Amino acid sequence: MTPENALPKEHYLNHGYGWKSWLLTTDHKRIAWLYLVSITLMFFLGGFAAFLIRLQLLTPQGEILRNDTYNKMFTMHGVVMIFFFLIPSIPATLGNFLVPLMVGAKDLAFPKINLISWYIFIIGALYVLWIILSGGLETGWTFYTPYSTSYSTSNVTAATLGVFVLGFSSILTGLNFIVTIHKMRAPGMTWFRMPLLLWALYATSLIQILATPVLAITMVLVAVERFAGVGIFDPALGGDPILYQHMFWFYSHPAVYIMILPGMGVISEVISCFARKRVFGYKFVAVSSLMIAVFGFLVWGHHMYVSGMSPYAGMTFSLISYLVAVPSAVKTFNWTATLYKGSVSYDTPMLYVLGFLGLFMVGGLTGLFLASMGLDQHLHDTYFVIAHFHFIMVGGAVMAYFAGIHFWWPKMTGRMYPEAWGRLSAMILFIGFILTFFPQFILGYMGMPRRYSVYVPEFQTLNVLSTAGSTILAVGYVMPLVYMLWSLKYGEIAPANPWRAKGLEWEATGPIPAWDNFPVTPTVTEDAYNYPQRPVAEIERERAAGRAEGRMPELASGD
Amino acid sequence: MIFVPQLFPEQASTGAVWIDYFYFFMLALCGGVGLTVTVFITLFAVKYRRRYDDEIPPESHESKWLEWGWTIFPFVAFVPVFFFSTAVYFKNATPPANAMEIYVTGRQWMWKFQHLDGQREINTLHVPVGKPIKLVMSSEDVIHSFFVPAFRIHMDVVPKKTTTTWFEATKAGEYHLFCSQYCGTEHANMIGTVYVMEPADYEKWLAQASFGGMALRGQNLFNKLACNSCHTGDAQARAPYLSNIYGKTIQTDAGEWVTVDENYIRESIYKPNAKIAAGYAGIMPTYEGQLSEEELQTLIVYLKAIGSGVQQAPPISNPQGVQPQPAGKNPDGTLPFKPDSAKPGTAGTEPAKQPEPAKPAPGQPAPTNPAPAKTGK
Amino acid sequence: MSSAHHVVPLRIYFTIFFLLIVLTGFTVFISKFDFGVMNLPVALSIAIVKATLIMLFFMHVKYSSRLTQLFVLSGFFFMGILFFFTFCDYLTRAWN
Amino acid sequence: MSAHAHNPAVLHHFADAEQQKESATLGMWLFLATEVLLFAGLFLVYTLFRWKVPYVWVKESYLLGITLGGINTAVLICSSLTMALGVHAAQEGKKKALIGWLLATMLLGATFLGVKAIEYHEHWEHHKVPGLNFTYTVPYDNAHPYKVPEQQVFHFLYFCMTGIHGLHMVAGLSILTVIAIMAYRDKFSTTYYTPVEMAGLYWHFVDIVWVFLFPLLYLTGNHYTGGH
Repeated sequence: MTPENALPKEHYLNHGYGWKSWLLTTDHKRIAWLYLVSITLMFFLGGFAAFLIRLQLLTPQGEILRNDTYNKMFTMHGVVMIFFFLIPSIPATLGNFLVPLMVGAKDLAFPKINLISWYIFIIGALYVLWIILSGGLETGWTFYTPYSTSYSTSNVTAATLGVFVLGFSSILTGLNFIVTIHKMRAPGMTWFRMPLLLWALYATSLIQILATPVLAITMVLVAVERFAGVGIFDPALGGDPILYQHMFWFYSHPAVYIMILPGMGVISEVISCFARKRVFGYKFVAVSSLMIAVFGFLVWGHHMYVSGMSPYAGMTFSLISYLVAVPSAVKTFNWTATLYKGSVSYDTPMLYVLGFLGLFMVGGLTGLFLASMGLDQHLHDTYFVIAHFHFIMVGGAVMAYFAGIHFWWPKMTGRMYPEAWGRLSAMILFIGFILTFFPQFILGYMGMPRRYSVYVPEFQTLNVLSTAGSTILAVGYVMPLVYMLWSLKYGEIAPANPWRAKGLEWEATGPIPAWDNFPVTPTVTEDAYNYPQRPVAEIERERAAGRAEGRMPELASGD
Repeated sequence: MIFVPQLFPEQASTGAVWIDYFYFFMLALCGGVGLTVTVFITLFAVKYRRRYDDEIPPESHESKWLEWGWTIFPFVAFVPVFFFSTAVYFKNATPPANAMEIYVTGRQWMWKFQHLDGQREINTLHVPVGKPIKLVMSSEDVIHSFFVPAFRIHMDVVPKKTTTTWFEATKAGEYHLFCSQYCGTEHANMIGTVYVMEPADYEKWLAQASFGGMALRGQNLFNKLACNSCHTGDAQARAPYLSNIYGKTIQTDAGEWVTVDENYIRESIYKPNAKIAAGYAGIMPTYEGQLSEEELQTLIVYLKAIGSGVQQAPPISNPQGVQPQPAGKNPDGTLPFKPDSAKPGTAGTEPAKQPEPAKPAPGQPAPTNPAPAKTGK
Repeated sequence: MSSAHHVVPLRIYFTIFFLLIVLTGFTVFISKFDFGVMNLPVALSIAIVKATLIMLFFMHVKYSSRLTQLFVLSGFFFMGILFFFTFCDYLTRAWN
Repeated sequence: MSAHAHNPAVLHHFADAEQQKESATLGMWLFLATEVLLFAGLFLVYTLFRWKVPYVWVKESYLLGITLGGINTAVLICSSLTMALGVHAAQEGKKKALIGWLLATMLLGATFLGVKAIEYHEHWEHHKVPGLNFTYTVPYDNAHPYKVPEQQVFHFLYFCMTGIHGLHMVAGLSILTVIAIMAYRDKFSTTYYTPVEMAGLYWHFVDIVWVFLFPLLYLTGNHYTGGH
């Protein structure tokens, strides 16, 4: 496995030492690391809150947290996981690392802006952490008015401004990606030769650029409204709380596609590598990302069926919500077809992908339940919604993120992680996940509302199951943290292309990219995922020969 | 019970039936699709597993037919599903005309109910089996959401607005009522109980405690606020005559046509100049901030009562002149409408057979939580 | 691409400036009259014409690449979506 | 690699000046698209309330008066012209003209902010600052004074919209200052003047926002004569 026993002399990690070389770097690969470290910390903070929530729900009367502490916990869980983990997760870490490598460029179009966006992120993160530590926030991550504008006594004003600031980090990252993908592609890298991760990130960036500012201005209005006592959203002062919901979901629905689209891109990369096949229906998968991004803007009202919104508007949103499921379904079908007649291995990233396929499908299909106005009458704001959301976000986006981190880890660090541990943690995560979240579908249909710190006794059994699952899940998340850290120092030195994957990022210098990625700008001459294929005629010949000699055609993997 | 968890909620309303049908339809459809794809994934992953390290898979070809097929097919297939789901919604959306109204106020962190007959309850709601109930809801502070899983109904309760939902219970019993829209510290404790009772039990419960009907309280308030000094019905009246106005479509001074419904009445009391009835000057002061949500609801009920073909109370010089009347008694001449408990719709008892009025003196706050009559559980 | 070095003749700048001033005067003048519900559309149409002039000539969109033009439109397109669907709700609601 | 070694203005990760310029232009337009959506939120709130309570909008807008707003509109349009002329001068490599037009633009921008400050002061005097010293306009048509909360919402929106626009103006002035200093230090040439162009795009965009704010905020009540 190891052609060389040492890392190259010069690579991006040892290009400079000392904090300045990291904190003032404009190298996209180092900025990816800055993000990786920050969001990992945030992930475990949000995870800690989630774990406390599950412990509280072990018993109907909740022995652990007081009600308002519980409310602060789920708010922290939501805010941290969504704004500080899921939204930057794949774009800001893997995206930052890979976009220039994949298009064959030396860096993103605006390296300084890239660094600024991390600083905005970290300032927002520290600020929100400070808010949480100094009294907390208990409005829920949705900041629904008029609770947030007039009734909550927690740090809403500060938190909304924190989210406002954070938005610009996301916007700047998206802007950088779009320009890079448009203008910095290496010669020969046409649109339909781009890896699907780039298509996905491009679509994601569109949403980041066009939706985030609406959230930003909404948050400003909430903050100023609290400060000035004026009612844009508070009906007691002449405002309209449903207007808030429109503006909030105009961002926050497309935002779920910010979280899942890059995950879908990662899945396409990994599945084609470990099936050694071009992604089936490449063009459909590519264009479906754009379709999701655009149609994702038209469905926000399905969060508002029971808010008092006009049922006719609800109908429109419902119909489009059904249709927005089509591109996701197309992707799933194509991934499945990619496995057909492939050469499927079960390395860690692929185990995560298989987990993703199952969980994402459940999440997506249950989304159809919620797209229905009739059923939403019953399921709205119940644990069914929680389960659906977590199947997509944790079962989908986080699984994809883990798949991606394991897949590109050799390139990012020059070292391999311990494979056996990787497979074990992937399986533990899958089992823990199902046990945690599947019971919540049933709880939801039985009518357990979300954001309840205490509940009626008949919901207990399923809640106990769910909490039990969450402990398994927690183990599954801590394991990669430990062995990945371990591998940084003790991991085997990775070969330049351990998975024999296709793509410019694997062709960059050696096991770990140099400071400026490509000594000579590469020229692309082939389609993405151009894995070697054996002509059918050759297989037929071998078979015939095999039959003639009376042995089984073992070598041929297809039939 | 603890070891055999309940996995399906009680089905106790007419609307629940259709929602459950659709739910099972979706389970079958999505379950079918999901299982099929899972089987394919597993099959491919196992069958085409990598046999040796240098394995090269055979040539593959893409099929345009397949691609367009599985793009267009779900696209087309979703349309009937959408129509089914929307049909379920609209089937459940409109309350029948004979629905009995109950007024609901949500506030941090309790549910308050006012029955037309005058009963008021907190966190308990008594309703009869087999009678459509229309809930007219509003909130005093933040957004709440009225959620009864057994009835499969769910509607946000919005401050300063009236939203409605309805159900017809099919089974006597006790059912949970949850607030499902996060509303603050005690959100999880904003739980009530709906007692669905056999009509006879319900009648008994009704009789236990009653005051002047809700409309009567509204009338008192109407007089107390001296609304009748302008809404006189004279030729020189400075404001429109309100009798018989509910449900009508009237023209505003801007030339628009509006229907006089709960929200228009609310708006006219809080923002009199928003839509002024044609022919009148915008001289009415606002009552924003002067009325509690429950008081406003009594005014709405009063205007609705005098909208159903009966005469508006004549102006009374002394606004305090009218005292609350016990329900069930036919009021004297100052009250030109029938208390709603006497409506024939209420579970088939005739007004004459109304039991005697309850003990509490008029004007005293609502009796709460009378012992529930025997329930189905 | 030609967009990079396109120099717009000064005459065009002054013409546009003149048009902008005239349109401003016109919108002030016309706002004196009450067209009822048409007040907003009238004022907005004039503003849109002015904004289009500025974008096309002052901001060189007329001479820019298709890609730039596409992104210029996309901002307004998604703004349109925000307005369209929000008003889909408000205009079909029984209450406001 | 070596193709652009002569041109110090081309950053190392770009292949050539053309690519760098196109990237900058596209990036700027994407940023402006973001800005469009940022203001879209405010315009949505504005439109919705105007639709709900048109009478409040007309009567409160009437209170703003159009003189100062009108002057400011003219000032901004002039500044757009001078900015466009500045970019033109940069394209032709006329350093003095460029600095001159930039200074003229900044002067006009500062004038705008000054007039805005006078207006804000007037609103303060008239007790029209929401949250700080707001007094409701008493009778519209009758002798019964009462509160219409949307009155305050109008002025709140007015301050939000013009305030955020004003912040953009301040940012624009800072950018122009930097550009002017760069021009003074001979950073630009006929082949490299991208920063001037980008600053111009930004400035024109801020102008466009005002083109909408002026009729929406000031002219809405211009036909109002005080009667019903």
